[in-house]
Amino acid sequence: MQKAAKLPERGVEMSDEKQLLRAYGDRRGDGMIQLSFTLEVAPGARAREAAKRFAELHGIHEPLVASMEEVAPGFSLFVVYGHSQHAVDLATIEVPELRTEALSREVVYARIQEKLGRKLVVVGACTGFDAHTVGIDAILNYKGFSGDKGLESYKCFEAYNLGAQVENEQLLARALAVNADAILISQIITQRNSHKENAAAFIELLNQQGLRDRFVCLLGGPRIDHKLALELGFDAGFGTGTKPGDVASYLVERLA
Amino acid sequence: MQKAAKLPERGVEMSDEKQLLRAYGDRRGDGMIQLSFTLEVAPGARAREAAKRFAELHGIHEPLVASMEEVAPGFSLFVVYGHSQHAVDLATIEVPELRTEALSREVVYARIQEKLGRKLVVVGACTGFDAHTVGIDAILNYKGFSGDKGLESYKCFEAYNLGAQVENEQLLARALAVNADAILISQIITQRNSHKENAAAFIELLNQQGLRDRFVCLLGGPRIDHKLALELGFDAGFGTGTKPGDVASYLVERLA
Amino acid sequence: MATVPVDEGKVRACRELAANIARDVQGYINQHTSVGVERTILRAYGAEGADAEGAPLVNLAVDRYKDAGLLDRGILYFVGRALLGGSRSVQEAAEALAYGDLDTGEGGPSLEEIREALRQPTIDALARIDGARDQRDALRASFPEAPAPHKYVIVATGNIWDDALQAKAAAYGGADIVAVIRATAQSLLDYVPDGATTEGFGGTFATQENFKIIRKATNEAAKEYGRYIQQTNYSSGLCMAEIAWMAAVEGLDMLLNDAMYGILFRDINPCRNFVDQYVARRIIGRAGIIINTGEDNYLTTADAVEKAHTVLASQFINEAFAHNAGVSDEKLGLGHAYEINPSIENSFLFELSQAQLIRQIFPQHPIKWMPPTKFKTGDIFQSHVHDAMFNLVGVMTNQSIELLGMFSEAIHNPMLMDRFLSLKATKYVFNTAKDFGDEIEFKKDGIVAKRAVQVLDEALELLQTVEKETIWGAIARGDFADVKRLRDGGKGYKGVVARHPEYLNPLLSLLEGDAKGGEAAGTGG
Amino acid sequence: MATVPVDEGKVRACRELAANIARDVQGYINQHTSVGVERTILRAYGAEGADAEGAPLVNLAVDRYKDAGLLDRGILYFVGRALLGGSRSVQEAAEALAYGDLDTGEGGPSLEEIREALRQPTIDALARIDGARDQRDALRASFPEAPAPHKYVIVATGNIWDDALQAKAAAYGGADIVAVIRATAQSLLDYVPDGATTEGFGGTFATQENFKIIRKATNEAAKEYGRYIQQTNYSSGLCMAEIAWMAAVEGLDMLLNDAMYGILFRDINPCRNFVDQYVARRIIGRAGIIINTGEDNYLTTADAVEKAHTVLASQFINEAFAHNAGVSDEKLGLGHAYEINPSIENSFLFELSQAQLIRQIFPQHPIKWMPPTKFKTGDIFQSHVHDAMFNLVGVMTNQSIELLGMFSEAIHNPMLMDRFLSLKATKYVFNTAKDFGDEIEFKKDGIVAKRAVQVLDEALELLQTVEKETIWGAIARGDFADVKRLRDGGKGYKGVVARHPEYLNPLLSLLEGDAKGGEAAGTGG
Ligand code: B12
Ligand code: B12
Ligand SMILES: Cc1ncc(COP(=O)(O)O)c(C=O)c1O
Ligand SMILES: Cc1ncc(COP(=O)(O)O)c(C=O)c1O
Repeated sequence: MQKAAKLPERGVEMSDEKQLLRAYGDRRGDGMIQLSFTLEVAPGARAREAAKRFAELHGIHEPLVASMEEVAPGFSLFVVYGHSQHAVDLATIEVPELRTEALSREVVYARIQEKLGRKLVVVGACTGFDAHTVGIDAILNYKGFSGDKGLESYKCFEAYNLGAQVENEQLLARALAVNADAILISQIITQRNSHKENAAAFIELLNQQGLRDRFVCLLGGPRIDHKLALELGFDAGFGTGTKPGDVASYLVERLA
Repeated sequence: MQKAAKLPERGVEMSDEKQLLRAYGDRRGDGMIQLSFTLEVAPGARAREAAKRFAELHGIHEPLVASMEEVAPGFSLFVVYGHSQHAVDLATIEVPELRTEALSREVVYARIQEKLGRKLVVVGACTGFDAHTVGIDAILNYKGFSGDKGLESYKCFEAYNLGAQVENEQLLARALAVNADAILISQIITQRNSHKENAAAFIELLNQQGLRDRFVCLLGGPRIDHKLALELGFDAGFGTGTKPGDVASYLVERLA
Repeated sequence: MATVPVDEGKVRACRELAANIARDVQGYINQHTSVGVERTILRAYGAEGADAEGAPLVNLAVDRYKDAGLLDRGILYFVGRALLGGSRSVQEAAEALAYGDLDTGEGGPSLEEIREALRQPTIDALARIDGARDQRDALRASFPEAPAPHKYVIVATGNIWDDALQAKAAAYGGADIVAVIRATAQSLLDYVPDGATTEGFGGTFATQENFKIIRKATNEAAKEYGRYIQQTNYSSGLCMAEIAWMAAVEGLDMLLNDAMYGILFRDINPCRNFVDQYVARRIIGRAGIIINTGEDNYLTTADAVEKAHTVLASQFINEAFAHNAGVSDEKLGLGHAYEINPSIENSFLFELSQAQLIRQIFPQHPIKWMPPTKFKTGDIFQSHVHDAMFNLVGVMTNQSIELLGMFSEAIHNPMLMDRFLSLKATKYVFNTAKDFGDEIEFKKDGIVAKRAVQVLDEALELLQTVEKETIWGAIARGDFADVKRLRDGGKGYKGVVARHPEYLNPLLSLLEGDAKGGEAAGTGG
Repeated sequence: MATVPVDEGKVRACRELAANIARDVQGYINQHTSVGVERTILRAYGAEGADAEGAPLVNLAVDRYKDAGLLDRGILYFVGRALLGGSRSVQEAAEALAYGDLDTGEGGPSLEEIREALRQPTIDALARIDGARDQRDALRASFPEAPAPHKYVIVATGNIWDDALQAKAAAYGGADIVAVIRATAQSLLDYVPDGATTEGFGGTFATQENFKIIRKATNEAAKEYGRYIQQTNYSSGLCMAEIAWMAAVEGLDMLLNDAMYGILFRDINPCRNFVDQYVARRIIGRAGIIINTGEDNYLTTADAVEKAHTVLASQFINEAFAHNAGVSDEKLGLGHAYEINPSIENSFLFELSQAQLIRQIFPQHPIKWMPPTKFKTGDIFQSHVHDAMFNLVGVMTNQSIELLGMFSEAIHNPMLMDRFLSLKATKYVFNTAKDFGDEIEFKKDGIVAKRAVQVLDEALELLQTVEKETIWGAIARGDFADVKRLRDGGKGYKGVVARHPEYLNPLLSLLEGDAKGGEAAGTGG
C-alpha cells in the first residue's frame, strides 16, 4: 500500500528568495528544457545516439530524443527534451535598466515648457540599407503605436522622420540643420549583426566630428535592448513593444 | 560596388566524408539551435539577461532571446536561438543496430517449417501498471499495424497476448506453461524511468530462476531502442514504428 | 450554426434501445452491492482516517465483514447495531467494526431499531453532500459564466503542492477547468490513499486531502482572476464510488465517470463496475457534478473512422445508465474525440461531422471534446498545428467542454510551458474564429452531411444488436474499443456481493428517492 | 465552393477606372526610357561581363552615353552604328561604347542602315527569350501539374551554394516553388552584380549566374522527386527590367514584379519605376513568366482591416498596367495577404472573406497569397498555429500560389528546419481540409458576405478618386500602404531619359507587336 508522505504544507505561492535559477519543467529543480536542431546525418540508431551526445555536450542530463526526422537528404531534425544541469545565479546579474516613469502628456508638456521654453526637436531614421520604417514611424508619426500617439502628436515636440535607408551622414546633416536635441535611430535587420555595425558607425561619425555630446542618441528595434545600446555608445535603447510615451518620458527626464 | 567572390563550384550535393557534426541552421557550421525553457523569474531586462547567460552556460554563442513571456506569475518562458559551440564526432559513435533483413511471410514460414518443424511460440504483455496495449496488440494481434498483419496472422506463429497490467510472475508462468520460444514485453509509460525498472525486473526474475537462456526476450515501446534493451538484459529492442514483420524476421533469424 | 441532417426518429429509436440495454443491467445492479459501495457509504456517514500502514479505516471495516460473508446486509446494518451497542459516533462504530469483535449480525436490535439509529446520521450524510454542493454553487454563481467551449487542462506533477502551483498557473493562462490526473496505478487500487501525497507517477493520487488542496488553490485563483475555475478528477476504477463521494463533499465541479471505461480499459470486472457506477452516479447526481464519460478512449484502441458509431452508440448507453442513476442531461458530459489519422484526406471534415452530430443529438449535454492523442508524435511543432485544427472544430461546433491538446502529448505529461502555450493557441483560435460555425452551412449531401447520416445509422444498427445480445454479450464480443471482456473476468469481482433481502442502505434509498434505478425491483431500503 | 456576393457591375467599373489610371501613365512611359531599360536591351542583344572592379559592361556603356546626354536615341542606335563601324558582335560593339571613342551619333549611316544592322541581332535576341521559354515549358510539361495552392518557400542563405542545397531540400520537403530572396541591399543598386555570389545578408544577390545555379538544382530535384519545381526571384528595384530579362533567358517560372512596389517600399522614383516596369513586363509577358504583385506589402505598413480595399484597388491597377504590357490574366499573380491583427475577434472570417473575394474577382489569375508576418512574434509555437489558420484559408478559397508562413518569421530568414516544418504543417492542413471550401456555403448577410461587399465598395470609391487625381496624386497622398511619394522624389530619377523622336528599340517594338502599351503614341520603333 502506497504510503503517502505528509510534507509540511509548502503552499502554492513561490517560496523564499532564491537566486539560483534552474529550468522549470514540471517541478522545481527538474531542469527540463526543450531543444531542436539539425545535424548532417541521416536518421537511424547512430543519428539518435549522436543527437543524445550532442545534447549531453550542452549539459543536458538524460536527453530524450522525442523526434528524429529527415528534413533534407542526409540531414535530420531532432526535438530533444532533457534535464539541464546549469543554473544561473540571478544575484550576479546586473543589467542597466531603463527605469523612466511613464509621464502623462500633460506632464511632458509642462516640463518641456518650463525647462526648455521651446519645442524639443527630434530627428529619426531607419539607417543603412534597412527599409523597415514601421518601428520608427510608430514612435514618431502621429498615428503612433497600439493606441499611443507618436511624438508628432505632442505640442511640445518637433519631430522629423527621415524614413528608411538613410545614410548616417545624411541623418547627421539633417540633425544639425534643424538643431535637433535628440537623434533616433531604428535598426530592424540584424543579419550578420548589421544593426550593431550601422549603429556603431553613427556614433563613430559623431565622435569623429566631436559632436557626440551635442545630441541625445536613442537606438531602437526588436533586437535592441538598453544594455546593447549603451555598449554601442548610445544613451538609451528601446526594444519590442516600446510606446511613443516611453520615449517622450525618457527625453523629458534627460533633457527637461 | 559589391564584388562577387567566385568560389569554385561546390555543387549542391553533400560533400566529402565528415565526422564532426555541428548543428546546421542555414549554413554549414553555423551551429544554430533552438531552445525553450522556463525560469522562475518575472519578465524584464534582468530576466532576459538571465536567459542569455543560461543559454551561454550550455555552450550557446550569441544567444538571441526571441521570446520572453510570463507563463505563470513569476515564471517566464523563453525561446532562444543561438550558435552551439559543440560538435559530435560521429566516428566515435558505435551503437548496436538491429540489422535484420525484412523477410517475406513465405520465407518466414519456410524457415520455421524447415528448422523447427513446429510453430514458433511467443507470449507478449504490457507489464507492471502499464495499460497501454495498442503497441503490443499491433505486433501480436491479427489486425497488426499500418497494414502489416500481426504475428497471430502467421501460420507458423502461436501468439499469446496477455494484454495490459500483467505482473512479471504471471507473464513468466504463462510463458513456461505454453512453452514459449520468445517473450515480448511492451513498456510505454516512462515516467520516472518506470519502463526501465519494470523491464529490468523481469530479466532479474529470469536470472533468479536460471531461466534467462530459455527464452528470447524482446522489449518494445516508443522510448525503447535496441541499445537500451541490450543494456537492460534483453536480446533486442524495438521502438516507434516497428512492424510485426520486423519482429517476425528477427525471431526467425534468431531461432530458425 | 451549420447543422448536419439528423433523423429524430432514429435518435429516439437509439434512446429506447439504450434504455432497454441499461434496464437489463439495472436489474443486476439493484440486487448487488460491492466493497467499494459499502466503503463509500461508510465514509459518507463519517468514517475516516487510516492506520499506521496507511490502510483506510473503511477498508478495514468493510473487508472484515466481507471476508466473514456478512456484507450482503450492507455495512450500515452493522454500523447501526454498533451505534445501538454503544458507539457514540459512526467513526467509533467503524472502528469497532474494524478492530472490535466481529458482529455476526444475529440477534440484538430489530431492523426498525437499526433504521432509527441511522436516521440522524443519514440526514447528516445527505446534508454534507448538499452543503458542499450549495457552497460550491454559490461561489460559482458569484462569477460570470465562461463562454463555451470551456478550456480544460491537465495538471500532473505527482506532487500535490506542485499541482496546486500549476493549477493556479493554468488559471492564470486562461483555463476554465483544471484536472489533476491520477497516478498511473491508482485505478486498480482497491482503496483510496489517505492525506496529501507527493509521490505518484503519471499523475497524483486522488485523495480527499488532495482534493481540498486543489479546491483551495483554484478558489484562490478564481478570486484573483475573476473567473470561476472548475475542478475535476477521476471517479473511475475500483474506488469509483468513494471518489465520487469525496469529490461531492470537497466541492468538485466535474468528474470523469463512465459506465464501462473501467471494464474496457482497466480490465475491471463488469459486474463490479456496473454496481459501483450506479452508486457513484447517485452521489454525483445529488451533488450536481458534471460527469465526463470516456467514449473518447475507444478511438485510441479502435479506428476512429471505422468505429465512430461505437462512440455514439455507447453515449446513448452511458446516458441511459446515467438517467437510471438520476443524473440529468445538463450534467452529462458525454465524451468524444478528434482521433482520426491525420494523414487521411479530408479527415478534418469527418471530425467536423462527428463533432456536430454529437452536438445536435445531445443538445442539453455539456459534451466533452477530447484532443488528438494517438497520432501525435514527438514533433511538437506539428503536434501544435494538429491541436489547432481540433480547436477550430471545437469552437465551430460549440463543444461544451474542451480538453486542450498538448504539443508534447507523445512525450510527457504537460509541463508548465506546454500548458501555457496550449491555452494561448486555443484562445487565439477560439477568438479568431468565434462565429465561424454560425457563418456557414454544410452542403446538402456533402461529405460532412453524409458522414453524419452514416454514423447515426451504424450506431442504431449496433444498438439493435447489443439490445439483442445484452451489454454483457456485446462487451464479450469486443463491440466497444475493440476490447473483449468476460462477465466473470477482470479485477475486483470478488468485491461484488449479492444483496440480502433485507440489505440496508438508507442513504442510497434517500438518493434514489422514489425513482429507483430502472424499473427492476430493488432491495436498497 | 463557398462564394461571397460580388457585384459584377462594380467589378467592371473598377476595371474601367483602373484602365484609365494606367492609360494616363502609359502616355508618360511611351515617351521615356531609362538607364535600366537600355542596359536590359543591351544585355538582350548579347552584351555581358564586368570589369575588374565588377562593374558590368552594360553599365559602363549605358552610363557613358547617358552622361553624354545621348541616351535619348536608345543605346541600340549606337550599337547599330558600332556594328556598321566594324564591331563584329554586339559584345564588341558594347565594349566599343564603353571603352572606345564616344560616338556623338552625328553623321554616318542612316537610320535605315542602322535598323538593318540590328535586324539579325534583334531576331537572335527574341529567339533567345523564346528558346528559354520553350525549353522550360517542355520540361515543365513533362511532369504532372501540382494541385493548388502551390507551396512557395523562400531560401535565403546569402551563399548561392547553400541556397542550391536548401532549394533541393525544399523540394524534398514538398515545395512547388522556390524563391531565392535577394540581399537586403540589392534593390537600390543600379547594376546587377556579375557571377555566382557567396556573400549577401538578408538574402542572395540576384545574378544571372545565380539563376543558372538554382535552375540546375531545381531541375535536378524535379527529376529526383518527379515534380516540377518552379523557380522565382525578384524583378524589382532599380534593375527591374534587367532582372526580368535574366530570368527570362535562364528559364525562371515566376518573378516578384509590381507596378508600384519600388516606389512605395524602396523610395524609387515613380517615373523611373513606371518606365522600368513596362519594359520588364514586356519581357515577362513574352517569356510566359508569372508575376507576383506586391499588394500584400501594403498591409505591413497600413492596417489590414481598414485598408483592405487599397489592396483590391491596387490589384486592379496592377492588372491594368500588366495588360498594357501584354501580360495575360493567366500569368498575373496578384498579391494579397493574411495580415489582420490576430487578436481581433473573428479576424479569421475577415481574412476568409478577403481571400474569397479576390479569388472570385480574379478567377483566371494565379493569385498569390501571403502569410502573416507583421503580427508574428518570437513565440515560434504560436506563430506556427497562426500559419495553420492561414493555410486553412488558403486551401478553402483555392488560392493559386501560397507563400508559406514560417514560425521563425519574427526572428530570422527561414532555416532548413523551419522550412521543413512549415511544409509539413501546410501539407497536413491542405490534405485534412482538402474539400472544406466545397463543403460549405457562407450565410447570406453574414460577417463574411458583408465584409466582401464593403471591401469592393471601398475599392471602387478609391479608384474613382485615384482616377480623378491620377496615380501620381494618389501616391503623393499616401493612398497606398500609407506611404507618400513625390513624382520627382526618390531614387533613380536621374536615370530617366525622355525619348528622342527617333528613339530606336526594335526588340521592344517586336515585343510590343502591334499592340503598344495603352493607346498613347510611342516612339519605340
Ligand atoms: C513589415 C516587414 C517588412 C516590410 C517593411 C515595410 C516598412 N516600410 O517598414 C517589407 C515587406 C517591405 C519588408 C521587406 C524586407 N524584409 Co522585412 N519584415 C517585416 C516584418 C514582417 C515586420 C516588421 C515590423 O513592421 N514590425 C512592427 C514594428 C512596430 O515593430 P518594431 O520594428 O520592432 O518597432 C518597435 C520597437 O522595436 C521599437 N523601435 C523600433 N525602432 C525604433 C527606433 C527608436 C529610436 C525607438 C525609440 C524605438 C524603436 O518601437 C517600435 C514600436 O514598439 C518583420 C518580421 C516580424 N514580424 O518582425 C520582417 C523582417 C524584419 N524582415 C526581414 C527581411 C530579411 C526583409 C527583406 C530584406 C527581405 C528580402 N530579402 O526581400 C526585405 C527588405 C527590407 C530592407 N532592405 O530592409 C527579416 C529580417 C531578418 C533579420 N533578423 O535580419 C524579418 C525579421 C523577417 C524574416 N524572418 O526574414 N519587411
Ligand atoms: C492510447 C493512449 C492511452 C490509452 C491506452 C489504451 C490502450 N489500451 O492501450 C488510454 C486512454 C487508456 C491511456 C491511459 C493513460 N495514459 Co496514455 N497514451 C496513449 C497515447 C495517446 C497513444 C499510445 C499508443 O497507443 N500509441 C500507438 C502505438 C501503436 O505505438 P507504440 O505504443 O509506440 O507501439 C509501437 C512501438 O513502440 C512498438 N512496440 C510497442 N510495444 C512493443 C513491444 C514489443 C515486444 C515490440 C517488439 C514492439 C513494441 O511497436 C508498436 C507498433 O509500431 C499516448 C501518447 C502518444 N501519442 O504516444 C499516451 C501516453 C503514453 N499515456 C500517458 C499516460 C500518462 C497515461 C495515463 C497514466 C494517464 C492517467 N494518469 O490517467 C493513463 C493510464 C494508463 C496506464 N496505467 O498505463 C503518457 C505517458 C507519459 C510517459 N512518458 O510516461 C502518454 C505519453 C501521454 C502523455 N503525454 O501524457 N493512454
Ligand atoms: C472515464 C475515465 N476514467 C478514467 C480515465 C483514466 O484514468 P484511470 O485509468 O487512472 O482511471 C479515463 C481516461 O481518459 C476516463 O475516460
Ligand atoms: C514586388 C516585390 N518586389 C520586391 C520585394 C522585396 O524585395 P526587394 O525589396 O529586395 O526588392 C517584394 C517584397 O515582398 C515585392 O513584393
